[in-house]
Amino acid sequence: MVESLASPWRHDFPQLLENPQLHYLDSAATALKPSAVVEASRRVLSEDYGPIHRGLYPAAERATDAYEAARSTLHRFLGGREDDCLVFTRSATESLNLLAEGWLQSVLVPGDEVWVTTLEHHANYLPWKRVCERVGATLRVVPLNTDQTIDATQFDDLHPRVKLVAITAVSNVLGVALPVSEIAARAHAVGALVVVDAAQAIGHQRIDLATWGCDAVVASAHKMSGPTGIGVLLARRSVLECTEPLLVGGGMVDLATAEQPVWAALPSKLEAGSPNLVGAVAMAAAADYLSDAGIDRVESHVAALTHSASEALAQLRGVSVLALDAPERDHGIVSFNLDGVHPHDVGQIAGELGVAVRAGHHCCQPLMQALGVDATVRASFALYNDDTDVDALVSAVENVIDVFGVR
Amino acid sequence: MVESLASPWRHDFPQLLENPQLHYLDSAATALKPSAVVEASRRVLSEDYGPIHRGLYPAAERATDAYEAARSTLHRFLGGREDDCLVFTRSATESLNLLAEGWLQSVLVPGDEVWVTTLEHHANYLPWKRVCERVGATLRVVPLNTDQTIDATQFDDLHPRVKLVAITAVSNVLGVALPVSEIAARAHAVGALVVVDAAQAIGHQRIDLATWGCDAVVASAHKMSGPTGIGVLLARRSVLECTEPLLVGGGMVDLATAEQPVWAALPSKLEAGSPNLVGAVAMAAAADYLSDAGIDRVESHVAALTHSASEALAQLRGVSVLALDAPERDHGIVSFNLDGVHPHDVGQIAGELGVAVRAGHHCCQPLMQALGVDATVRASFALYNDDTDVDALVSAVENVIDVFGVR
Amino acid sequence: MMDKGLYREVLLDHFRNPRNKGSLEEGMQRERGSNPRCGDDIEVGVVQVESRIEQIRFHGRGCSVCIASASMMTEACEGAPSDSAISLCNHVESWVGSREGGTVPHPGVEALDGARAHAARHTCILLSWRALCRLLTADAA
Amino acid sequence: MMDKGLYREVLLDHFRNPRNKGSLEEGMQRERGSNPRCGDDIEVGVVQVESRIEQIRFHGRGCSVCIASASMMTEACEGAPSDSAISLCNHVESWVGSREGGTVPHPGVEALDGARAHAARHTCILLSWRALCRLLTADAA
Ligand SMILES: Cc1ncc(COP(=O)(O)O)c(C=O)c1O
Ligand SMILES: Cc1ncc(COP(=O)(O)O)c(C=O)c1O
Repeated sequence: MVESLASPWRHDFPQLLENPQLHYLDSAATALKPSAVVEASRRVLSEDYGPIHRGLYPAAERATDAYEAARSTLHRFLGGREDDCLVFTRSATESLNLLAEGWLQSVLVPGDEVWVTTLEHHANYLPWKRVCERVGATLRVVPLNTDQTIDATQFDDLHPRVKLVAITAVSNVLGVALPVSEIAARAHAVGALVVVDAAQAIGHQRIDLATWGCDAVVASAHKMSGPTGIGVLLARRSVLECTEPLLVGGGMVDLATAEQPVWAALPSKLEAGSPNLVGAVAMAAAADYLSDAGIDRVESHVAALTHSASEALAQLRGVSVLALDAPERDHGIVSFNLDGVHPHDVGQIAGELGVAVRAGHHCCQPLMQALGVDATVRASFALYNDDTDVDALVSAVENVIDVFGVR
Repeated sequence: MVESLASPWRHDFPQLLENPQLHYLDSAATALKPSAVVEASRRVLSEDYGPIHRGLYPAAERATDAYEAARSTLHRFLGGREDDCLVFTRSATESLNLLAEGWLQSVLVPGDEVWVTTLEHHANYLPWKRVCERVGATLRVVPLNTDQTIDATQFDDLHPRVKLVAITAVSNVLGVALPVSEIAARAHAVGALVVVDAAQAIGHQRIDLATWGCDAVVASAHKMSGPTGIGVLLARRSVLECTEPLLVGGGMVDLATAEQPVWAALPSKLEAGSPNLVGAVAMAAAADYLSDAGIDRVESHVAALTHSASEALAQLRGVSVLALDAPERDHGIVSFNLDGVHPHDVGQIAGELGVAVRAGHHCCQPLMQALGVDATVRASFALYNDDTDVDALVSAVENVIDVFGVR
Repeated sequence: MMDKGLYREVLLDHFRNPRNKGSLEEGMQRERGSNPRCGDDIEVGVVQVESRIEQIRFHGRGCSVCIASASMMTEACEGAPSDSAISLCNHVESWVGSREGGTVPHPGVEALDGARAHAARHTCILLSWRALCRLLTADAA
Repeated sequence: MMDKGLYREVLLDHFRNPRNKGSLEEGMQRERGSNPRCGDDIEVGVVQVESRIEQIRFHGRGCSVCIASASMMTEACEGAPSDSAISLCNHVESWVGSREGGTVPHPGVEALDGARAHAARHTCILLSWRALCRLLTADAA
């Protein structure tokens, strides 16, 4: 029985309607936007705009309400508990840096450890590395196991000196998912906190902080078909209470003239400067769009596409698909290499044929090193993709094979 | 001779067209958006969207070009020199924190000084204060002089231990402009760097880093009728070369696996994470809009409105307009207080009458302390305001005087 | 217009002629509430006798909403059992937080209905109530 | 399609059969160019005699554009006076940077025209040229 790979959501994406010849397979870098997000953004910019906080007139009150409603929407979308608090940041990257500089820095002592995995994005690696080095703590990188995944047993040796485990929900290179709950259980057993990088997972699977039992989750709007320039940090209030602000300035201080300034209550303390109203509203619109689409339906559509593409690519001469035999691997991403052809050349030729894929290290140099490659070609899928995109990808790679005479 | 206070630009602002009864006098908090900005934002979200940097297909190349074109537009708009470099940040607040944490922190030694003025916004005060305290340096706050302004002679005692002078171009409470070039000359004479906070000035007067002869300027898009969630730091390349990144992650590193990671070249080094394409393009559209309007025409329109409002308010029973006798005072802002009535009450009643003004400390607690008030009422003007707004403001204040029986 | 709005006569009257406002007497239990963001700063003082509020006063400065609310509070609580006063404080807190609907916690605070619609004024309304609540709760503990 | 695009036959030929590629000999002046972002890594070696490039070779790895460009470079520079080679490097740098238009710096690099239209490939094209330029300039100084 053949599963249908048509996308019921494709027509919601104006850029695809305008460019029927575009096969956009780079959603892991950044996702296209549905009309609902475009329209939400237009509306708040041109009709409902106003300043946030302490405004005493209707436009300001409406803006404040819209901003706080966006916060609640995203809190719910990410499975936040009552004692969690959602902070708007500029990106997943800022969210992770905020936790590293503001929280980790003050809890680590020399000799402590922080654990990450080999497949972390630079954003979930460099911030921790920098703080560990400053403090004299150890950053331990959990290696890939033989099927190119990470499994929970690799966290069996966690011990009480480990203060933090920071893991991605889904690898942005291999498309494999990590057993987040199991890892979290092991971490909590030794008293370590768990931060989940959901930047990659957020566009096509359920993020559920409560069920995962983790302490914090970060994500960016642009990867879930929301706007650029905004992200979130959703974390236990108790963690954020002892997080020093990365940015100081307006809005985050109650008493600036005191010798020791008195910071405002959460979440304001961690949101210095004029809040990003437009971004928050449009990000919430993206969450609503995905909820309406049905995140579980989206997940299985994306999984089916990923599976189909991996299988087809693996048949081609000279192609090696990464993590092909891994369980839990169809999370929207296929990375592969072609014998004797640099990924840049594959990406460029595919691009000339209207197939948008990415070639490079995908901000995962530690993983590239572990895999023994400089770069990979990555095709990534979102809810708006369908079987024509898979076919176009396969025939573009066939074309590269031709041009370069791969044997 | 009566100058016309009609606004030739009002009809470009959809929110005003939709709400003819709205008298928006809170542009110093955040400015309304012209259709050109709304449209630029719609277009990039729904037609020209793509990832930035190293994309090998047309949509990615167009996105990268658009992002870099926005950078050039803003570089020019702010009067950047050839050896300046423009970094996109999330806001003026982030720009200042980046300079404080990334640059100042590494150049200050105990006993050094940083000079700011009494009328700085918390964003141009707290970041420096925090770093000075950490390092054991002194933050000196130049006091207001008797006409409630700051003048260049107050910088006559600058000395070689002063490493930085951070001043606002225009006070967001008093609407007075500082003599930036004169202060910069004095600072440079002792070897101090000069950072200008143009957050408030940017909407209605020419920002010209080159003519000012300063070393860095910061601003936010939302105060110049651009989008929320994006700002800039334009600074000498030599300063940014020795600025450590505030955020580390993707895009800002050439070699992450090295013991000592190798940062990318400027500006990427200081732009960790997926760039804010939509914000950059829409911010550039705002700059283009202001340039097309003619920034000098905008400046005189706004000055005329400010002047007219101050004069009229000063006539009312119980009203005291701040800095009324200051020279260089009509830069879009009038702050005032009403005898025996809390600014909140003035703001609220005005709001109910359709006049949007702000009441509070305006993130300037040091200034409030110096003025001996807890808060002020602030009316602020932008290019879309006209004489009907001034009239509505005056009659709203008259109404408050009535309600509260001010004598 | 002003009649239906925030600034009803009752509220303005409490602001112009606040009840039980003035310096606190020696021996009163005191609690301060301050909001540096807008400069509101109030101190509440009570005398409790046999778990009843025998006397209650306040002093300080703030906007009309802040002063009127404190004034109404003193009227509503004077003579009340301390635990009823705590309940009232909590009820006012939730009634204000909900912005509209719900039952008015006490006839004497009905005039705050216009103000609670505005989230930006919640701190002004609640400053004195929260101070009183802290005072009575700490005392009961 | 491929004929007009980046991957013209000439370029592919230089990639498949790179000229002057192989290990560098003892005594050659060497300079490395590497771009960790895409893993391109090249080393250029020259022998200068009386300010002329007597011999030039390269080795390393990279994408087709990177390898083909290095190959073209060796052909264009072999036998050239060192200062002309520096000029050529600079001309290639600016020709590539401008993405379109301008005069082709040397007939032997014309096939790079399709690649220079793509900003993302500029580093690939220029890696070897920049290494050569550094080598010759350092030597001249
Ligand atoms: C003078 C001044 N500086 C800095 C800022 C901070 O700008 P933002 O909140 O956009 O970061 C503002 C506005 O809030 C301001 O008026
Ligand atoms: C797994 C993962 N983590 C973090 C990030 C960083 O996200 P951003 O660049 O939006 O901050 C990305 C995407 O670039 C990612 O794929």
